[in-house]
Amino acid sequence: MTMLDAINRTLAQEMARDERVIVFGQDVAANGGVFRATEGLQARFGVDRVVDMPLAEGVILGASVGLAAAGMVPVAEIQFLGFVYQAMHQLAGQVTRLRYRSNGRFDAPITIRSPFGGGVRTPELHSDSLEGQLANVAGLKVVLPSSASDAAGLLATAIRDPDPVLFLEPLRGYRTLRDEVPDGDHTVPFGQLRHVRDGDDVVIVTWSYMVEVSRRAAEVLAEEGLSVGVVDLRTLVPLDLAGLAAAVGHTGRVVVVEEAAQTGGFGGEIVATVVEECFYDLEAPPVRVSGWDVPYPVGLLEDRYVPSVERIAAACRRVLAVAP
Amino acid sequence: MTMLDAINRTLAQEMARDERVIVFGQDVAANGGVFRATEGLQARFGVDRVVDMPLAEGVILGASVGLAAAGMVPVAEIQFLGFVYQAMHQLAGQVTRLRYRSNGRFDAPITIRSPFGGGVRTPELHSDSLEGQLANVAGLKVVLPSSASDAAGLLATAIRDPDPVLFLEPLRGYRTLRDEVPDGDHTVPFGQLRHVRDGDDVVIVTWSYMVEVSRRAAEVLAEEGLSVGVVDLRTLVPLDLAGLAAAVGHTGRVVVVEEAAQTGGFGGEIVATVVEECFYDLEAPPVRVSGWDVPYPVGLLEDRYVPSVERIAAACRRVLAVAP
Amino acid sequence: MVNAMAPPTDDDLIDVMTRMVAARVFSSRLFNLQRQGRVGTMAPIDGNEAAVVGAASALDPATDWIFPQYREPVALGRFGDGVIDTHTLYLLGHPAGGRYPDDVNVFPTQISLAAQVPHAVGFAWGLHLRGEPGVAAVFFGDGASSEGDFYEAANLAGVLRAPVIFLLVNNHWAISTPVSRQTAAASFADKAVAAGFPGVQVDGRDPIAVREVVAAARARAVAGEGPTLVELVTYRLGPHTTADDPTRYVPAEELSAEQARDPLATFGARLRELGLWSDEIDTRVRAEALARMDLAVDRAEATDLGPDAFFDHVFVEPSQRQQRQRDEVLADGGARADGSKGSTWR
Amino acid sequence: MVNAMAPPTDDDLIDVMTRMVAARVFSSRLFNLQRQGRVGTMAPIDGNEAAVVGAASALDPATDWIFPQYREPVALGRFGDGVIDTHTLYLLGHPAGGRYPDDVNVFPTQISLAAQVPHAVGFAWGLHLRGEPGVAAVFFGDGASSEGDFYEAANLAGVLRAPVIFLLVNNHWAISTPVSRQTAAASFADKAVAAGFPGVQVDGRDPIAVREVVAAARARAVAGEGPTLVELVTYRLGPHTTADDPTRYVPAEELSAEQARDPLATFGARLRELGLWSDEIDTRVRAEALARMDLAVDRAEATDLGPDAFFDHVFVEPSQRQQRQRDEVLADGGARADGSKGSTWR
Ligand SMILES: Cc1ncc(C[n+]2csc(CCOP(=O)(O)OP(=O)(O)O)c2C)c(N)n1
Ligand SMILES: Cc1ncc(C[n+]2csc(CCOP(=O)(O)OP(=O)(O)O)c2C)c(N)n1
Ligand SMILES: [Mg+2]
Ligand SMILES: [Mg+2]
Repeated sequence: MTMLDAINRTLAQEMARDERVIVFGQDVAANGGVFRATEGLQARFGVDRVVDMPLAEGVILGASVGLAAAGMVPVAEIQFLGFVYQAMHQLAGQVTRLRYRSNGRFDAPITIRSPFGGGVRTPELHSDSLEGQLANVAGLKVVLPSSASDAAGLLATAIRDPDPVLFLEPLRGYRTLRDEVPDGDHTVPFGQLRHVRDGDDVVIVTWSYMVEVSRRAAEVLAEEGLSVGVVDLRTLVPLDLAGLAAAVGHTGRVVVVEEAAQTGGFGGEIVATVVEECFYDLEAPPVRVSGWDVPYPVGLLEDRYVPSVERIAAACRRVLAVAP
Repeated sequence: MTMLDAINRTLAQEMARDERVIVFGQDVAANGGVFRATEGLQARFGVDRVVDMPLAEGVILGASVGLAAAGMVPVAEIQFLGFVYQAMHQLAGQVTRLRYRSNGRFDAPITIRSPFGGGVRTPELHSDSLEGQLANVAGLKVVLPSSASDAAGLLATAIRDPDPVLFLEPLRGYRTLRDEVPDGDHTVPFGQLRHVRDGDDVVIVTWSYMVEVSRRAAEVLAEEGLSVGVVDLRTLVPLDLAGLAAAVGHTGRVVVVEEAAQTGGFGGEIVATVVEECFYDLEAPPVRVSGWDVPYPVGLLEDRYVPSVERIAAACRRVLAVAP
Repeated sequence: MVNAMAPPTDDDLIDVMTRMVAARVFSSRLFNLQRQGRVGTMAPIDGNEAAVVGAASALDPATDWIFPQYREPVALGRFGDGVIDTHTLYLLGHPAGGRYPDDVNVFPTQISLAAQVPHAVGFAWGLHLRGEPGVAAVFFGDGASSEGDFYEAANLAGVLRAPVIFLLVNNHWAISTPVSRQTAAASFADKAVAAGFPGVQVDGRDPIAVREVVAAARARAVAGEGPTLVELVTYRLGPHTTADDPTRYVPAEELSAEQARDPLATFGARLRELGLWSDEIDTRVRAEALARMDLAVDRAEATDLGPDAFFDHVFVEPSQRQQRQRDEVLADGGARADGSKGSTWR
Repeated sequence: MVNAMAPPTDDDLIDVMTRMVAARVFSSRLFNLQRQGRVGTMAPIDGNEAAVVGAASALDPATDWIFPQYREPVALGRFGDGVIDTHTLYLLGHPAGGRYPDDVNVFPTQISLAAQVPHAVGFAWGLHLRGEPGVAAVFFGDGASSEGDFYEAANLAGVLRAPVIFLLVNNHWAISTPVSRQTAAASFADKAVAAGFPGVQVDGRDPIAVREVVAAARARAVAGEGPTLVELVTYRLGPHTTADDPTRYVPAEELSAEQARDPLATFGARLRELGLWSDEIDTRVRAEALARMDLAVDRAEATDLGPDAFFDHVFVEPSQRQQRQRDEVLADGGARADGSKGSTWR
């Protein structure tokens, strides 16, 4: 099934499993969400559990804090990640600090779903990759599936998790990423990366839709006789330190790929972590492939902004050209 | 003079130099700012140019966009950096994109001053170091002086700069950092780091108040016979790539110090940049010293959160213990 | 409300109707171009024409400034013939689409809801500080009115008595969210009470009623009496955007009742009664609008675009890193994202 | 407003006065402790006692919840004797200061202005969904009312008809910013118009008037009739906080006129007239409050604190990296920031 269907099905399953789960956001009810991720939920679970909110991201996340403290399990939708900025004070100052501020009195089992990422010609602010900025917000788990199966399993884990989880859905992958999703109670733990493709010469470390683009780059390189691994981090927080060290240790060469602007993006964190965890395994300096240091561009320019198969492949060749 | 006096004097000088400069924020007028950074400005420049705003950070930065487009030179104050979250949509979505969105029609000569950083027992959210998150916002220059002289020179540059500048003032340094400030038209260019202390064994790369703590750590280590350099980046965006490579190249060993939480902080960017710029000069893996991955803590715990002389010195010793 | 503007002449009435028809034609044509994959997602104007054209007709394009949301630009021709060219570039996804001609007092299209409201207030404040004569007029929707940005900006405008007009277009929907889920306030005009200045509700389907109310608001602003909130009440007759399927949520009876009140039809009928409009005029105006739209598309598609254009206007002086990145883009020539799709346009 | 609560008995009146006096005593003592460096920055309550105690007296501590800003906790003893212990820990900078006892329905102190308002609305919504009987009552200042959070939350509460009471304490100042620069609205109560529910202004210096208005608001909320905004009008008689110098901006005549209306004095005089208060009672109440405050300080200073406590409640299960960091803190033992200063306290 598609990633979108996987998300929709998981939301329904979790709502059926736990009656404290409440889904709300902009246009999630009758409209089923602008991408149909919440399609059919209001009809099935009623107007009290699937709720269209007034158009204000701040109070969507702000109300989550109160709902959680009152014993509900909020699953909030931010229609596009770029508009989480409107709610940044509630996300970074409140949602992520409810347990901390109350010294453990209140749980914050809040899931925030939001689509993001480029490649589909949106107007501005709809495509921005903000995960690097948000991963620095202590108290927030940052989860980014790259397959339908992971979307289902990670979303179930997110909703059941007692802590705030930002669950980021790649716009480009909603209908294009398709794979089998296990039936029944399928969960995927946080903090365990996924080996998407094995390879001995270089490993690409990435997440979300860039996993797909990197996989294609690895295939292109395979035709040139190069053995390229692809690792999907799945969750940036918590980060799978041991898994990352093992993956990079295996090849000694690593390319880190992300969509966000380079400066201050999470790619820097990955390189720094790699250097900390396995400096002596490195046979070449790690290379980052990312967006440029500009705001996410308008439609006609985005193909030159989002990392492409060609740029990723070129980076791998560059890393491989370095003598050990 | 103190850093606070340097800031106050520079604001007055720039207001006198350019009548388009307007200073506004919370409590900046009669009260002269809660730290007295804007003391005396309203009396001297009048009620139209030094303005107390209603208590809403969003519209403080949002109005800056309109003021700039109308030909003014806004100098906005956010009373504490933690409350810039309330205005994040205007900062990251609007202020930093005015020129970009208008394809060059409107300049955005907006300076946003804000105190931040720990060590003075504030309530929560007053001490948070958010520069790593904000440096990933393309279109924003991020400037962090660590001396009175730099505060004066960098602030003058910021106000005259045609682009948005986030000017971050270390709470702990307002009255404790004192040094001579040149008379007359004193500016310090962006993108040029400062060698605070020369050293041949290891270099500490840092910014803002951590420069002072690192300097003390270097002095402690000097007593042990170790030669430790300290470099103040001054501006994270633009970053002095060449200066950084030269400084690290000289010692081959580097410790990066910042106050923010480790994961996703700007320290990761620095390590990644160092690795990109001078991997083969490295004699040991770079080490980060930072806050922990928790929200900035309450007063009784902050001394165990903010990097200390001891932790920085220990990190330097660790880096030096590695055989080349 | 005082009569702040001379009653409309016949020419004024014809001009308003002409612009309303042109707006609909532009919008419909762009809608079809989106369907053909030649422009990106767009938000049709159907139902808002009278509100936008009527409001613009009360403003002075030489001194006043308009801060649009995203639905209005097709109807802002009074502020400059080039508006439609820029808007077409915007929908193409060309960076020049954010820059109206230098003599056109229109701010770039805003997609982040209500974010333009504080800009308008700041701009009005700046006009006042610089002793310039104009006013700032900011359009935003019933949905956008729920954002903190609107309230914060209105509150500031009240304190500063800034020369700004808040043009709240209540078209009854924010995508699929009806006004009943948007607010419990008795009216959107009432929200002005919270900021301490007048709020007026006007039939946004009647461009002349709108013109009068906005003219009065403008007169207040110019006289230093401060802001006004004008709620322009109308109904969204089309989908939210080309990506929307309103049959999922708009009650069919409600829509057909509203279609009978289509401002184009009702105002057109009025002008016909006055002998100012006819089938011939209508046909000619539509043909001219279509030709103008085609010209805008041709111009837009012919507008140059460097592969590295996104570096042009981030900073005045690019950073060292941006410079390197730019070199990489230029060296790279034509690398495309994942090879799976080209430009939307064509 | 209907009379939603029985008129206060003599005992009620004495209880209210007792809590008002205790609040002032707690606050003054904490102020002095800050001056001695034993607690951190604090915001004295002087002038707000009647507003806070009066409002709390209309609520049911067993079912209702209070969402405070930062100035109220010294006056919330009705919600639990332990409130002052927690608040003292808060001012000491101890993490336990964010956790009121489990049987005390008070949310942690909020320092990010107005951020608690959406929490209260979400909480009230949750109470309703879970079929629980209480209401949420949220305190915030005239300054905080300018934040988008307040308006967005009020608007949502109106749409949901959530059982919430907005307690806007207008003490005429937000640090140095007077209400005249905060809003042009005719009153703060008027801001409720924007959200479609009643707004009431009440003399916040008269605890019984406050009690009646809040009781009526509570009755509405419980009856499912939705929210009420109550503007509690009073005047800040002290500095904003221990870090503030109000002589820079508070007009001296204004302050002395207001001092004559000090709620402690005026309500005290009323009770004396009724024979319910006397110098002896006053002395005893003050002495008891002082003793209670000293106990709170002793308890707070004796409260354990691990060097790694900040890792306790970020995530339920710490991440691998947090675990390593925690180990480093524990291995490190007692490393202090820059060695230049110890704890504020002592
Ligand atoms: C801050 C923000 N949140 C969400 C969106 C997504 N969105 C785009 S249009 C829209 C509805 C807007 O409704 P309204 O303001 O009434 O304007 P209308 O479309 O009716 O003209 C939404 C939710 C957005 N663009 N910006
Ligand atoms: C979001 C935010 N912005 C700024 C501040 C700094 N600040 C603390 S108190 C205060 C004034 C608050 O005034 P008001 O809401 O009237 O409450 P009062 O202090 O009068 O009780 C300000 C500006 C803050 N704490 N939070
Ligand atoms: Mg609408
Ligand atoms: Mg106040």
